[in-house]
Order: sequence, then structure tokens, then C-alpha cells
Amino acid sequence: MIMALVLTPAIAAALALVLPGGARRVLFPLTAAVHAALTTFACLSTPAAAFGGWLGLDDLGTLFLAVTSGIFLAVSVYAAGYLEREVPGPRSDALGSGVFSNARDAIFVACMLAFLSMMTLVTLSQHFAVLWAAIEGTTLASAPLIYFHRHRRSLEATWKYLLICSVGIAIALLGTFFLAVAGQLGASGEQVMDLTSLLEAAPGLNTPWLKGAFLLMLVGYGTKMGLAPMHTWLPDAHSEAPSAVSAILSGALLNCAFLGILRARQILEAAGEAAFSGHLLVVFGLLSMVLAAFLILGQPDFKRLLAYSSVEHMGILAVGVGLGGAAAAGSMLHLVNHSLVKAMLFLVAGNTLAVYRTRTIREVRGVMVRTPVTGALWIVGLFAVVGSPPFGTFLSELLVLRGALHTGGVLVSVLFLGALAVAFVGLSGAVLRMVQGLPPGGYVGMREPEPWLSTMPPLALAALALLLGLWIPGPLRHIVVQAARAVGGGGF
Amino acid sequence: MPWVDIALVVLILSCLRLLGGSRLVACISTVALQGVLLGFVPLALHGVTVFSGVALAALTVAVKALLLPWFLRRAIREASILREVQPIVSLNLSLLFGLGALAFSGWAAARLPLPPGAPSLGAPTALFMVLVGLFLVVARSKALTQVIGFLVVENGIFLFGALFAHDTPWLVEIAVLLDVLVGVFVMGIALFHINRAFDSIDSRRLHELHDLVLDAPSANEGTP
Amino acid sequence: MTLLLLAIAVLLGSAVAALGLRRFPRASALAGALGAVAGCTLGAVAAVPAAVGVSSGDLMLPWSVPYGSLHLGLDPLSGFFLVPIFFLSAVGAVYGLGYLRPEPGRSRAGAWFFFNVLVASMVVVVAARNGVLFLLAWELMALSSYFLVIEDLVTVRGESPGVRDAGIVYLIATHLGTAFLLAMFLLLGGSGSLEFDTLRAAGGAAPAGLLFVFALVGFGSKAGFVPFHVWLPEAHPVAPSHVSAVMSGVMIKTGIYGLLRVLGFLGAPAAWWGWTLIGVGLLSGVLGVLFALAQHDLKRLLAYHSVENIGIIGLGLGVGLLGQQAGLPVVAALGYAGALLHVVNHALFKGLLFLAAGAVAHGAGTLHIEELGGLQKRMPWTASLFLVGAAAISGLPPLNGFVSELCIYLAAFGGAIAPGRAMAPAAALAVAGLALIGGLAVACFTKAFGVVFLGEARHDRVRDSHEVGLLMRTAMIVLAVACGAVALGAWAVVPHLALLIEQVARQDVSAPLHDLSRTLGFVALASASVLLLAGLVAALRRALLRGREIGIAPTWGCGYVAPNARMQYTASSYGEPLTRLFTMLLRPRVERKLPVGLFPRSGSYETHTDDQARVLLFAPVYRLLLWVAARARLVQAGRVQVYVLYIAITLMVLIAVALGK
Amino acid sequence: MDAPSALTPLIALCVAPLLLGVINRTKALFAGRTGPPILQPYRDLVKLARKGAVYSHTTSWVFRAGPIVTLAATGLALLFVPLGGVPAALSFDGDVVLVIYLLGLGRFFTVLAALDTGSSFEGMGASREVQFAALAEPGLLLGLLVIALQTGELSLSGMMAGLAADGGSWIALVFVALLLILLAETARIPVDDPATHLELTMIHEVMVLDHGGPDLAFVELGAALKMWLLGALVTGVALPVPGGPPALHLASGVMGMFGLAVLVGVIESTMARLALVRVPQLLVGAAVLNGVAFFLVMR
Repeated sequence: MIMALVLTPAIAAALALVLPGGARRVLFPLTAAVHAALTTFACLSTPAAAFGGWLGLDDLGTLFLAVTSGIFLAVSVYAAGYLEREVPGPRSDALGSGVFSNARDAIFVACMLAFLSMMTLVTLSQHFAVLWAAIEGTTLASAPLIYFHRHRRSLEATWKYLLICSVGIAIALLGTFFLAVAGQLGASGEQVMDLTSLLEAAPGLNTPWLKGAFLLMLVGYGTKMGLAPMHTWLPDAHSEAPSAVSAILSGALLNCAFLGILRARQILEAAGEAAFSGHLLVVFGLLSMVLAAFLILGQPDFKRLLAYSSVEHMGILAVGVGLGGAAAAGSMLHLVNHSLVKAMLFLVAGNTLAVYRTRTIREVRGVMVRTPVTGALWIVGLFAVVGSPPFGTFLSELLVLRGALHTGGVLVSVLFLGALAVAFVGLSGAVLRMVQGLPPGGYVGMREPEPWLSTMPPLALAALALLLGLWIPGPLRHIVVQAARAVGGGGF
Repeated sequence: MPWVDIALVVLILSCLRLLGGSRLVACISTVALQGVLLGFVPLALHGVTVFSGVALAALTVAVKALLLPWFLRRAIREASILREVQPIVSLNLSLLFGLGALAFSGWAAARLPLPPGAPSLGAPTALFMVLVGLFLVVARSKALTQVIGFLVVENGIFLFGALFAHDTPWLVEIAVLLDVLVGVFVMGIALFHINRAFDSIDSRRLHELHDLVLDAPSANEGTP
Repeated sequence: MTLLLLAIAVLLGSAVAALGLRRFPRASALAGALGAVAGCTLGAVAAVPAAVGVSSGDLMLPWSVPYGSLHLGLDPLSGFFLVPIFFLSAVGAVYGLGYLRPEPGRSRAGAWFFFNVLVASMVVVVAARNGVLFLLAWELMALSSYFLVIEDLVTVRGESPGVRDAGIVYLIATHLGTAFLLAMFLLLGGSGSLEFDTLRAAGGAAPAGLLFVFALVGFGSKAGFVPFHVWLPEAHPVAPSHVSAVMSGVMIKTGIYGLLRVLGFLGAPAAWWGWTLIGVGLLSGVLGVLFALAQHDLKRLLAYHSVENIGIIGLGLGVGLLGQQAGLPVVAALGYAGALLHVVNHALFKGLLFLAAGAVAHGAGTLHIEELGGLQKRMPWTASLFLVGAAAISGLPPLNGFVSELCIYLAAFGGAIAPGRAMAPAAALAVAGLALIGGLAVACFTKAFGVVFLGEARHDRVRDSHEVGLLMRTAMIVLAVACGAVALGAWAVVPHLALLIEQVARQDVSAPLHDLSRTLGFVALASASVLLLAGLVAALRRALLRGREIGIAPTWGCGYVAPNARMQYTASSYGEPLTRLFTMLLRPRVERKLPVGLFPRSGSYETHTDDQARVLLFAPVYRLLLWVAARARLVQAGRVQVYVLYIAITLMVLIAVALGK
Repeated sequence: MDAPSALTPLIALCVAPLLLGVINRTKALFAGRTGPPILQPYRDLVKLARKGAVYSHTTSWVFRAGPIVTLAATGLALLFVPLGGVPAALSFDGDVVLVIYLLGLGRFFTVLAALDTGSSFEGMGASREVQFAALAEPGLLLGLLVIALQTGELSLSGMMAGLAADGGSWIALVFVALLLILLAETARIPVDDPATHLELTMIHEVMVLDHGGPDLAFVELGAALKMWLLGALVTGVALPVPGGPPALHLASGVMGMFGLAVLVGVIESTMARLALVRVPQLLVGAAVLNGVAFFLVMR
């Protein structure tokens, strides 16, 4: 079961390299669907641990696995349509750096599926070394995706992504080794790296090494997750990658990196060092929120805008977990909401990019008139991403804010609300200006075709985001609360 | 036991050489040397006991001392890269930084309790290598030098693992090695592309993507 | 309660129906309007008894969202605020049926959808008994009204300037206000539950004073207290007129409702709360009417008058609060009664005025006061109805504005002469302020009515303006009649508000309300007799003029024989003495082109008065934010070396900090 | 209500025009002229009432309604105003506000009628009228609040009766303030000059420039009644009569009115007219005086 989850996409990836184009187009969404089906099955029936207990599905993993698989399914449908449009071969670059051609879509599909398999591995890993290897794996699998459009900017983005993330991940590895030492110097005196035995041994672990381990993992995985000031790769990669890839990066990959931090947090929680890790998380979370909010304000490029908004929301997640209690549950809930909304927004941004051939906000006008569905989706996404009712983000941010007000203190609350406000001003100003009004030389009633393959997936995601604002299903609530408990939070 | 300390000292010196070295090829061979030492350290530490240990050492040497250096040299040849490192921070300053970094690692490591049976010089050396590696990434302009820096960081961490996390299953070690290998290969591929796109791998030219527009290009003028 | 639910259901259902029928504009409009009217009627049937204290059970359903529950209730406070909401919304819907014309390639289904959603969300806001539900409805209200504000952004005539920015200003203002409410509710709900009943029982974790300030800012930014009013003069002019009527008439009142509701959670009030309310009320009242006086756009002028009237309501609340705090039931009763009555009255006459303004836009094609004129003769109905509204909003007998202002006056006087005289200074402030506001309001509305409807048209395009259709006229007539009815019938209603006011003031007020109703009875008599007297004098005039010849001639130009319409007194020059008096506050921009030469071709003189709260308060903050943002971008410098440097530094700092101690 | 109270409005209606006569006669005396007969205002009224009317084709029903409503509102207001020590015909707590707002109603329609002609002269006058009124009203109400504060009464009759009880230095201030407001509201020197012939400088006169015949008669009568009304307030403050029979009170009241008329005449003939831009200071000054009075009462 567990192995199937990891291997299905991996094998499919291998197949994608050899199969002919038509079959490949089918294979892609098909694999995603199969994976989603397996995931649902796995969530319903807690499967037995595999691979000597190194792989397994606990509450935390279940949440992340479900989100990843769901987002990937939606994106795969979208990408199928995307590949139809993006015929290989030379084309002129919309943003004017000469002619470029796309990578073969065999590589695209293969990397996508490998990416999925790696992320699945992250959510399943119960062993810190495996976790580390899997996260590094995601980097390697996704790098070619960012370089899908073969031109200089995407290459630069890829290079930064590779270098910065590899360095970060390396630091996380050092942290992993620190854990081992902490175990050796601990009560048990033996080195363990798998979650369950670490959790058992936690109270006895050697504190300095344990703290060191958390620091290193925070910096390492934080780099991948996009916590300021290690977030620097994120806007470049997100803006240069194809929108489908950006959606996966924001909707699934960042979560996986966050999972790495959460695992470390679990250990410290069990070891009674919750306060230490909590404070660090709150500090980095707030830093990310504030910095991202100001980078959002007046941002001229709408894909970078969305990328910075991801940084901000990662900050919210960190703050929530750091505050603990119900805020942690809020953070888990927010993780789901944010993935839905941000993935949806990146897909919508892809549609707009395809129609307007530019990412400059000032040059985009009257989306609502030219492409009504996309325009409506922009509006929905805007209000969802700034956390206004009736969308799920409102409820989750409410929970986190409550924690900030009651346990965080004045400064935390003020910074939290302030960052949200600034980000709102920036986002609303930019998005509304793109969506409203008349396109240059446009008129009322002018419309352009919108392929349903590129509108359906974001529509579905938007519907989910709205649903979660009006009604939180029992199972979801249960799993969210369980996950929050796992990282030392509480229910709501 | 003295063997280990000797190896560690050599590693430290090799790092200083990287900081001061001006020729790329020399830097690469230094990294290769580090690879050899990394393969040697665990054997020297625990003696030749189990087969897996030996195999691992062999693999380490194979990857870190032979494969990767060969790959990097090839990169230089293929991409006809200028043979000089282009420092952003001058070599002398780099050496001074090395001293500072060494002091910092010593200070930091002294605050961590030493596990039984581990060389006291181990932790400082590993941390020092990590810092030097980071410094090389930051303070050298060529993309290739940054790969070298990344390798040094990796080496430092690998050293730490070999010295302290000796109980880690050999599978993990192999996975780590593999990741580094693939990582560097992917970077190498990127290097070739960069070379083709920018006809140079001076990564200082890689900065089209930024937000440095100081006249607040307010996408939203008119708000209150 | 079931009726209320039914009303909400009908409203939402018709909203969806209107959207579904967007292919058939006519049917969609009918669906929307009829749904709104039906829903409002149902709701009114439920609300009226609730307002006078006939209690009906709450609706309480579990809800799976954190701290949330689907808890609706109808106590007197809710019922009282629901009545104007339902009434004005129904009238607005009828008006809208005539006002919103489908255009080629542009169905107005969206407008109807959001209109009905707006009404429904206002109902839920007022009936909600749970913090989360309240906030949800609150935000839904803001969003739906936002989309109504930008309804006319893109028309067949192209993109209308300024609409987008107006919308964004409104959106941002309301969201920032909501942030304060969010914080306030979460601080209130220290115990964990956001049920209003528990909040009322428990009281917040935070100091009540802080919560009061949060409530004042949060709800004030919706109600339009200075300086949080910046969005009103932007949003109201660009919105369709029936929407402006509903927004200005009832939507901003939900802010007042929220304030009253939350005051109930904060326990015994402190004196400085009352003083603050009086201060804010005075500021809003005076500045609102002054800025109104300086406007050239009719609807913008009306928007500023909403600020003024919210200020009057604030005065009433402040006096009532002081009375409650000082244990003077008379003052509390009269103050609160005045404020509440003014809530209803403002809904009526401001609704009427906005609808009339919309009619002017329809009939004359412009709202620029300096171009209008002489509409009394071309749009007699609209003109006369506007006159009723103008007299009412100026607080003149025999209309309803006077009734509520009188209550507030009486409360102030009563507070002044109350034993101990502790309240006297506040009372003097309130009385003088009310008088000043009233006088300025007369000035402003003589200007508005006189320049727009009297004299001659000042612009050619206005000459051939036409009266509006039956639907729009009916809507306005209904409101005008209501204005008179309240003035004559208030005395009968007031005693029944005892429960409501006791709920707010927390003390027995039946006796003072009884006296009040006697007073209002006198006022009603006086109002009736002034009409009667006028009738008599008119008859006398007719008798005197019988048999005498009545000449028709041009206006006496003091000897000048060839006057033309451009020579009439302009609105700007009419308001100039007062605006000059308050230049320091208004700080108008003057653009003048002096006539030059011996035989000058032309000269011009224009004044523009920007909202000073926006210029002096919010614009600098926004510029500061942009400045910081520009600096923040330095972080994203583009060099990978720098980026890795960040990581290295973070790492070393963390290690140093963690191992240092 | 008792007989004397019922008489007060009738007296007002009959005697009000006489005040103008008295004022003009006083001015004439100061100017060393014979001046018009003291009953001239009545003659004017009658003459106007017998004339026909001429209307501008610019005007609408608003123009015709102006004088009517003004007269009706002022007349009604008179019912609530006591004369001397005699309580008003009608009174209830808070009639103070009603009276002032009835005057406001009258002004509202006068101004609209002026604007209805579309002449810039009328517009000018209207603009000044509303400006000065807006500044006068706070002062007026503040003064009445002071009286209410001292007497603890909320109806005009009650206040005036209560005033009889005590006298204090503050009364003088209120008296002066109310007198200033009366001068402004009734368009007398130093605020406005009813005798001027330059439309540019007029306030009240220029507003009624286009009225003629019965309309003008109504306007004049309304103005006279308004002066009577405010005068009654001023005299009420000035001469509180302790006790005695109602007749005495009535007599003192009417006498007081004439005294006031003479005073106004004296002021008009001894003072120069203020520049229009200075008038606001006068009105603000009145409000300030009342503020001081308030302070005196409070301590």
C-alpha cells in the first residue's frame, strides 16, 4: 500500500520517458487519479508501516498526503490542457529575451510524476534521513520543471533554486546528524533517527544538541519552505516556472518542507522544549509575513505577487504552530486552505498569462471583460487569499489570530494584523486593477474562448475553498485536530 | 586515534587552501583530497571491522575523490571556463575570514558536550568546513566555484556524520552520497546551459530577476 | 423567526434566480425586484412585532466552523433596525426596476444578485447572535455592496473614470474596519465562545475601554464617523442611486447597531465613552455638513450629509450614554430614543434624497450642480419630493427630521438642568453643536435645492431634461409620505420603544418615554397646524388677488435688461461666505484663470475641496508604506551570492544565540 | 390657558407693525426729520394687500409659497412666546426648540423663494441670510440653555417666569447677546440696513426684491412678527416682573417692546453699519457672551 503510493508515480515517470506523446497525455492525469484514489483509500484505512517502519502514515502525514495528492490531481488535468497549448518548438518570448523553445514534454511529464513520488515519500517518511533524502529529491525532480521554458530568466531561476535549496537542505542534513548525537548523549545512549523511537526517547535527549538540531533543520527546511530571509529563491522560481508547476510548488512543495520542520518540532515538543521551538517559529513566521507584505505592496509582476503571498502564508503557518494551542489547529487548517487557494490562483494566473502574454500588472486590464470566468476566478481568489469570509482562509486565520491575541501578546498581534492589512492593500489594488475596467481597445461584450480544461480545475479548487469557509467536514476537522495535537497544538 | 586528528588537521588546511587558492583546477584537486580523507576517517576511527564499513569508504572515495572531481574538470574543459577563480572578496581577506570561522567553530563546538569516543577536533572541523563552503559560495563569482563551495559544505556535513553519527544505517549514507552525486550532476547540466546561454558561467551575470525598482511602481495608485 | 428565515430564503433565492435568468434581462430584473419586495414584506411582518418587544424564539443550529453557530435572534434592538432595512430595501428595489436599464452586451443581473444578497446579509448581521456568523455576514455585506458600487465601472459608453478607485478605497476602508472588529470579538471571547449570550454574561478578557475604542473604530468606519468616513464620499456618488440610498440609508446604520450591541457586552459604561461619542459626533456633524457645502456633485454632497447625520446620531448616543452612566433615566431615554429615531428618519429622508438625485441623473443627464437648474419646471414631481427630503434633513418641522433632533435637544437640556449639573458642559456642547449643524444644513440644502431645481438651467444639455417614470416616482412618493407620517405619528410609537431602550440603557424608562410621547403629541399638533395655517394664508392670498391683474415678466435685474442663465448665482458663490469662514478646515484648491487684456475673451474660477481626512491622515500613511516597500525590495537584490549570505548569517546568528547562553 | 395668555398672540398680530413705526420715528428724531407717520407700516400693508402681483416667468410655486409659509410659521411660533410675565398661549417642555426651528422653516422658504427668481442679487442676499442664521442659532440656543440651566425649566413660559425669581450679573450678558442676535435676525444696523438703496449691500431686502402685492405684504408682516417674537424674548430677559395682576404684566410687556424698539432706533441712528465680513464676528461674539454667562451660572 505505502510502497504503491510511492512507486506508482515513479514507475509512471519512467514510462513517460518511453511512451509516445498521445499515451503520455493520458498517462499523466491517469496516474494522478490513481494516486488520488490510493490516497483516499490509505486515509480511510490506516495502512501498515512499510520498509522496516521507515515509511508509514501518521495523522500529520495523512493531512499532507491528502493535500498534495488533491492539488496534484487538479493540476494534472490543467497541465494536460496546458501541454496541448504549449506545442514544443521555438517561439518568441513574451517578455522579450529573444526566441526560446520548451523542453520536451516527455521530460515535463516524467519530472512531474517523479516530483509527485518524491513528495509522497516526504509525507510518508517516518525516518529523518529518509525525510531528508526525499526533500532533496523533490528539489532535483522539480529543477528541470522550472527550466521548462528554455530561456535565460528561467535558467537563472533554476540555478538559484538549485544552489540555494541544496545548501539549505545540506544544513538540514547536519541537523539530522545532530539528532543522532543528541540520542547518543541522551538517556538511552544509542543513536536513533526514526520518528517513533525518537519520540519515545525524546525526554532523555541531550538538550544542547537537540536545540542545535532544531536550529539547523529550521534554517535548512525553512529555506525550502520559503521562510524569510531564506525565501529568496521562491519568487524567481515561481514566476519563471510554467504556471502548473508554480501551482504545485506553492500548493504542495512548500508544505512538504514545512512537514520537515514539523517533524523536528514534534521531537522538541516531546522533549519538553516546545517553548524554544515555538518562539523561533513565531519570530521567523512574523519576519516572513512582514517582509512579504511589503514586497507585495507595489509589486509590478503578478506571478511574483502570488509568490510573495505564499511566503506570507508560510509565515502564518509558522506563527500558528509556534503559538500552539488552537492556533496550531488553525495553522493546519490554513495549510489546506492556502494550498487550495494558491494553487487555484497560479492556474488562473496561467490563463491570464496565456491571453495577455505579459506578467506586468500594469499591462493587464479588463480580464473580466475578455475572459469572464478567469476574471471571476481572480476576484474569488483575491478575497480567498486575503482571508475574508466566506472563504476557509478566514476561519483558519481567525484561529491563528485568536492565538496571537491570547498567547502571543501585543507585539505579535499588531505585527500579524498589520502584515495582513498591508498585504491586503497590495493584493487588492493589483488584482482588482487587472480584473476590472476595459482591456486596451476593448468594448463591452468582447469575449475570448476559455478552454474548459484550463477553467475547470481552478473552479473546482475555488469551490472547495468556499465550501471550507461555510462547513468543515467532520473527518477533515478530526484529522486537522489530530495533526495539530501531533505538533503540540490543541483542538478547537 | 592520532591518525584521525592528523586527517582532521589536513582537512582544515585544505579548506584554508581553498580559501587562498586562485586556480580552479587546484581547488578541484583539493576537494578530491578532502574526498579521500573523508573515506579514510571512519576507517581510522573504528578500524576495519565490517565489510559494509569498507565498502562505504570505497564508495565515498569513488564518488567524492574521483567521480565528482572528474566531472568538474570535464565541466571546465567543455565549457572552456577561464582557469582562474574570480573572487568577490580578495584571497587575503578570505584567509582572514578562514581564521575567524575557525575561531567561531571552536567556540560553538566547545559549548556542545562531546560524545564518548569522538575526536575533540571533529565538531569544530566539520562546522569549519561548512562555514568555508558557504563562504566560497558567497564570495566567489563563478558558478563553478559555487558548486565547489557546495561540495565543501557537503564534505563538512559528511565528515560530521562519519565522525558522530556512525550508527546511521549504511543505506542512509548511500542515500546521502547519491543525493550529492545527482545534485552536482544536475548543477553541472545547469552549468552547461548557463554557459551556452550567457557564454560564461560568471554567475554575477545571473541577476536579471530581482525587485530593485525604487520608484514605487505602485500597481495601485489612488488608494487612500 | 420562521418568517425571518423565509424572508432570507426568498431574498437569496431571488438573487440566484436573477443571476440564472441573466440571458433574459427583463425577467431577471423582475425576479430580483419582486423577490426583494416579497422578502422584505415577509421580514417586516416578523420585524415589527419584535421591535416592540413581542419575543419569538431564537434559531440555534450547530455549525461546524470554529466558535461558530447558526444562531439568529429577534430582540427589540434587532427588530428595530430590521424595520428600516426591509422598508427602504423594498422601496429601493421598486425604484431600481425603473432605474437599472439593461444595455446591449451588459445584463444587469449582477446588480440584482448583489442587491438581494446585500439585503439578506444586512438582515443576518442584525439578527446574528454569534460572533463568527456576525463577522461572516458583515463581510458578505461589505463585499456585495462593493460589487454594487463598481456596478457602473464598465458601461456601453466605455469605462467610467474614478469608479475603480472609489471601489478600492471603499474595500480597503471596510476591511481595515473589519480587522478591528475581528480583534475586538476575539478579545471579548476570552472564555472561548463567541455566542452573544455568553459575551453579554461574561464580559471580555481585555479592558473594556480598549474594547470600546476598537468597537468605535471598527463600527465607526462602517457608519462613517470622522475620520473614518473617507470611503463614503467616494463610494456613494458612483454607485447606482437606489444602491446609494440603501447603503447610506440603512447599511451604514449597521455600524450604529453594532456599537449598541457591543456596548451591551462591555458592562457599565465609563463617562469618557459618552464624551468621546459626543466629540466624535460633533466632529462628524460639523465637518460633514461643511464639506457637503463645498461639493459640486449632488450625490457627493448627499454622501457628506450622511456623515453629518451619523454625527447627530453619535451626539444622541453620547448624551444617552452619559445619562445612563450618571443614572438619569430621562436623559438616557431621550438621548437613545433620539438617536434611534434619527436612525429611522435618516433612512427615510436620505433614501428619498438619493432616489431623487438618481432621478436627476436620469432626467437631466448630469449631477454637476453648477450645470443644473430650473428642474422644478421640467421635473415637478422629482423637484417637489426632493424639497420634502431637503426640509426633513434640515430638521425642520413639520417633518420627521425635527422629531429626532428635538429628542436629542431635550435630552441635552434635561441633562443640563439635572441636579448636580455634572452633565451641563456636555449638554451645552451638544446643544450648540446641534444648532450649528442645523443652521449649516439649512444653508446647504437651500443651496442644493435652490441651484438644482430653481432658477434656470445653467447648461444647454439640461434644458431638455424630462420627468422620470412611474416606478421611480412611486418609490420616492412612498418615502416622502413616510417622512410626514413619522413626524405626525411618532408620539404614538415612542411608548412602545420602552423595552428596546431599556435593553440599551439598562434602566426603567417607561415614564420619560410617556412624557416624550406627550411632547411629540404637541409637536405633531404644531406640525399639523402649521400646514393648516399655511392653507389659511394661502386662501387669504387667493382672496386678495381675486379680480386683480397678475402680470408675468422677466426677473427684475436691478436695471440690467438682458440677463441670461449663466448670470445666475452659482452654488459655489452661494456657499462661499461659509466656506471662506471655515477655509482653515476645508482648505479648498482654487484654479483661476483671470480675464486679461482690454477685451478679455474668457476667465474662470474653480474651487475643489478634497477630503482633508484623506489628504492629511491616510495619504501620508499610504506614502509611508510605499516608501518602506521600496526599501524592502532591496532585500531581493537578485544576486545568488547575497541570497546564500542571508542563509549563512541566519545560521551563524542562530547558533551564536542558541549556544551563547 | 387664561385670558391674558390668549391675548398675547392677538396683541402681537396687531401691534407688531407699530414697532417698525416706532423705530423709524426714533431714527427720524435723531436725524432731525419729521419722518413718516408712526402708523405708516399699517398703511403700507393695506396698500400692498390691495394691489395685484407680477411674477417672473422664471419662478414656480415655490416662489409663491415662500411668503405664505414664512408668515404661517412665524405666526404659529408666536403662540409659544410669553409676553412680559404673561405665559404664552401654548407651552410644553421643549417648545424653545420648536419656536426656533419654526423660524428656521420660515427662513428656509424665504431663501428658496429668493433663489426661485434666478436673479444673482436675490441669490446673494439668500447666501448671506443663511450664513448669518447658521451662526446666530448656536448663540441663541446657548443663551436659552443658560436660562434653562438657571431656572430648571424647559418651556419658554416657564423660563421667563422663573427668571422673575432671580437676577444675576449673567442676565446682562444674555440680554446683550440676545439683542445682538435680534439685530442680525431682523436685518437691522449694524448687520443690515433696511433703508439702503444699493442691492449689492442688502441682505433681507434684496431677497424679497421680486415680491409684490399681497406677497410683499405677507413678507413685511412676517418680518414684523419675527421682530416681535425675538423682541419678546429679549424683553422677557430684560424686565422680569415679580408679581402683580396679569394686566400689569401685559402692559409692562408691550411697553418693554416699545422700549426695545426705541433702543433699536437709537442703535440704528448712532452706529455705523459693519462690513459684511465683520458680521460673523458679531454673531460669534454673541455666542461667546452666552458662553461666559453659562460659565457664571455653572460656578
